[in-house]
Amino acid sequence: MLDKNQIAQRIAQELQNKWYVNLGIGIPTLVANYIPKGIDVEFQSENGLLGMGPFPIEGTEDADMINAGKQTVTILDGGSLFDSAMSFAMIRGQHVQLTVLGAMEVAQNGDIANWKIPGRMVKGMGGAMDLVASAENIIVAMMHTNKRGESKILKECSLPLTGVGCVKKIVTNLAVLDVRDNSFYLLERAPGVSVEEIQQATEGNLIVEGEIPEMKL
Amino acid sequence: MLDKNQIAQRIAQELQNKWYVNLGIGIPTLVANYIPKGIDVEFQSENGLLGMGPFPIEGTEDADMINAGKQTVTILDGGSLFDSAMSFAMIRGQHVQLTVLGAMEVAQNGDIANWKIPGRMVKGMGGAMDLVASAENIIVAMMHTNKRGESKILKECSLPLTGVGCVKKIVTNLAVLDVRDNSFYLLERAPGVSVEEIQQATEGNLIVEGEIPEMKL
Amino acid sequence: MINKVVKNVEEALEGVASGMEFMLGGFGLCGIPENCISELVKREISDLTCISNNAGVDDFGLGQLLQKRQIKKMISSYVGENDEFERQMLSGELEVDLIPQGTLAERCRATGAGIPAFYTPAGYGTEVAEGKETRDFKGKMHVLEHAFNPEFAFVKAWKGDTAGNLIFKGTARNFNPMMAMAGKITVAEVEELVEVGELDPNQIHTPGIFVQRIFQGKDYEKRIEQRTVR
Amino acid sequence: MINKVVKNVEEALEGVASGMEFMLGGFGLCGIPENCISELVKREISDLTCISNNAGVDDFGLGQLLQKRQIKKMISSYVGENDEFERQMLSGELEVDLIPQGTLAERCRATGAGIPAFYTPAGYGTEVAEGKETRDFKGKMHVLEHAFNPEFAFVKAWKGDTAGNLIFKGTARNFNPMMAMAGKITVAEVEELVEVGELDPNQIHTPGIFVQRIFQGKDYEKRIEQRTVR
Repeated sequence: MLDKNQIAQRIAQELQNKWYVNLGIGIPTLVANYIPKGIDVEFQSENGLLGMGPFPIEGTEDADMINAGKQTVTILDGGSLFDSAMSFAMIRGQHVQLTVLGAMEVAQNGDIANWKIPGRMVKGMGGAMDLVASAENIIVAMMHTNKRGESKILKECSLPLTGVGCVKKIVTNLAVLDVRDNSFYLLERAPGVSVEEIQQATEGNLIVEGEIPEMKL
Repeated sequence: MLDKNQIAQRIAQELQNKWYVNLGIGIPTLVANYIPKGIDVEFQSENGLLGMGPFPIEGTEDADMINAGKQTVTILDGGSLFDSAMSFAMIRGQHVQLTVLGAMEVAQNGDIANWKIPGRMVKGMGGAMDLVASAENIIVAMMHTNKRGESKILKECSLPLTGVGCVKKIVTNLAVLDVRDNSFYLLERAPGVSVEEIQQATEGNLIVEGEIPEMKL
Repeated sequence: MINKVVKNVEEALEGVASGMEFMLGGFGLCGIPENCISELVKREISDLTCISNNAGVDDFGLGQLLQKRQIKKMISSYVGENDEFERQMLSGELEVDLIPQGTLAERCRATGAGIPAFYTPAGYGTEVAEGKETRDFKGKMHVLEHAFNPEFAFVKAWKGDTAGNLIFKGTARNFNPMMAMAGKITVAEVEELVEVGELDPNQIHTPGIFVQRIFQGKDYEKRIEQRTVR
Repeated sequence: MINKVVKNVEEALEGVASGMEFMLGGFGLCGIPENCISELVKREISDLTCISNNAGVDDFGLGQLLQKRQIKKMISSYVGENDEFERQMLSGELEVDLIPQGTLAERCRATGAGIPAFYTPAGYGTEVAEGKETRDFKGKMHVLEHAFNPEFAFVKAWKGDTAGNLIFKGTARNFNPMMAMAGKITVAEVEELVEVGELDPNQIHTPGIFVQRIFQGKDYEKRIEQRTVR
């Protein structure tokens, strides 16, 4: 079973050279810590920053330099700053090759729900709806089940949707899944997790073909 | 009868303080030479320049600093440079208060034709269609009649239109006209030109109310 | 050059009234028009519609207007970080229109650019698209979204000149440039107001044509929401 | 940082082929990608569709491609100043699609920004609107206009860095930034290519994400069409 950092580490293996990447808040943010050697990627923050660097050294933080999670950040040499219309032009125009974000639920048709729970305070979708409607590659970082042990990998989403038919890949604490043909294809197991455990934790249609390898981290 | 410079001079009297103004090629360009005292205006050139100044002093002309007529120009202190999408955002969004442009024909309903003569080489409309479709104030600078003495101030345009129902005011070599209520209202006569001469040179519905004063230049 | 300078925030806000629709720049607490917001809080105006990506925190930014119940409706993409907001929203005192962030940014730009409506894929198939026109372009579904119509836009820049030209700093740019384009009256407060000729015309982010009033702001707090360091 | 540098114009144009749709920056002869155009003239490719505000003059800019009959269709707002253009157009050898300049600029931006279509008032009631959807917004009629789909965009900047960030100079900016956003492959030629870190990130006109290939151009003629002086 993976912890949050390991989920991020596994997702980082999906990064391809020369990709621009938008990382959502939470586990996705951690992906930046595990960029594979030899891979050049640039991180986009949708509030208006390309070439996002690490957090600033204490004492150098600047109120005018934050990321989409409102955290103080730095900008790398070769980065650029722009307004929010330009930022979402990049996203909507598919210039950002990969979006990594969290989810409350994913359905086997690729639907994703991650912004609203009826009856609870709704904070808003921020840029998530633009990101999922636009990105060619969307990887969801999430726990396979909720706190009550119920699957979040579903036949159909029960929560209000963020986007339809858009999720291509999921990395959970238990497995790596491809989402296609109205099914979840099991690609890899987390270390020490059996196919049966994954089947049990998956409500949606799970396809298991041949031997399923363990993830390498 | 006014010459081209006098038409420009008369149009300059229409300038209001704090207006941003786009001047078309030809007579309209001359308007910049007659800005009344105490009136601050800024000229916009639709290729991407605000605060356009006079032509450069010989030897200082810069290939990277031209106006929409492709002439070398200068930029005044407080001016700004921007791309063509931003430039037409200003125009379409009605941030430019006045457009002055030439015309081949104007109709009494405010239609204007100034870009195309069937059977002749068509050079294109450039920014004229955006300008006339957007500006709240459009003043047309033109000769009252063509070289054959035929009126260009018409009941209906015969040439392909540039814009519909948009012209508010016309300054010709003979007269100043308001365009409203499907008519041309005669406001002023050029020095030495009689109402009868103007009536004769106007094919469209010309309304003459009371005494028509001579223009003051 | 056309001079846009007003002497202070009081003069800058002349004409604001109850029931109006405002745009306010900023992302989180970054790049918000602090002086204008403080002055709005002092005015006896209410029933405001505020278009702003976020709603501030309880005691800073738009949160101050919420505390005084001056806002009738918020149009935003994300409104967390604010207990009073939550209370008013759940009790029904406050209307909230949540809009995808990119759609919000593009609608602001469209407002200023004379584009009454455009198609975007964001929100298709979600409740955001309910009641809206949708359409297939090259096999992908899109939603028709419209421009706004705000009476005032309040923006904050780093530097500005007397002709209204603005330069923003870092990620404090965010929504400010598009909102500056969109206001019938756009008020810009700047950290540093300079004479014309001091800013490079090639580096202006917002040309002065979009700004009706500009003033030198003061006492900027520039609060940091999430101070993170290495 | 992702490095976008290619060693010369030959490498920059790898993949161009007959029948493709190109965008080319510039207004008149100002800010045109001189090196790319010269190289296109050398290639044995034809049946090109060229989206460019103007069509150059007889012996410079796109006029050179016209001389060699490489262009099948021009999409422009103004095409005067060019006898060969006129000849080919009147003889029917050349297809010409004339588009209002602001609509052309906005369609380029829309292409890059993932906006498949938008409404503009420009051209309503004229032959430009024939066959297009029209619609009333607040009592004013508008025309629905669509994005393009160019394979390559060729742009010219003043300075650029190895990450593809671009800064334009003066009115040579014009259509270049929107076209840079719009190309499936965007090729940028620059007067001065610098290392990352040398350009102020706050002053970038075109962020590097839009540029796939960048190279140091050479032998810029920068011809002036109308030399006017005081």
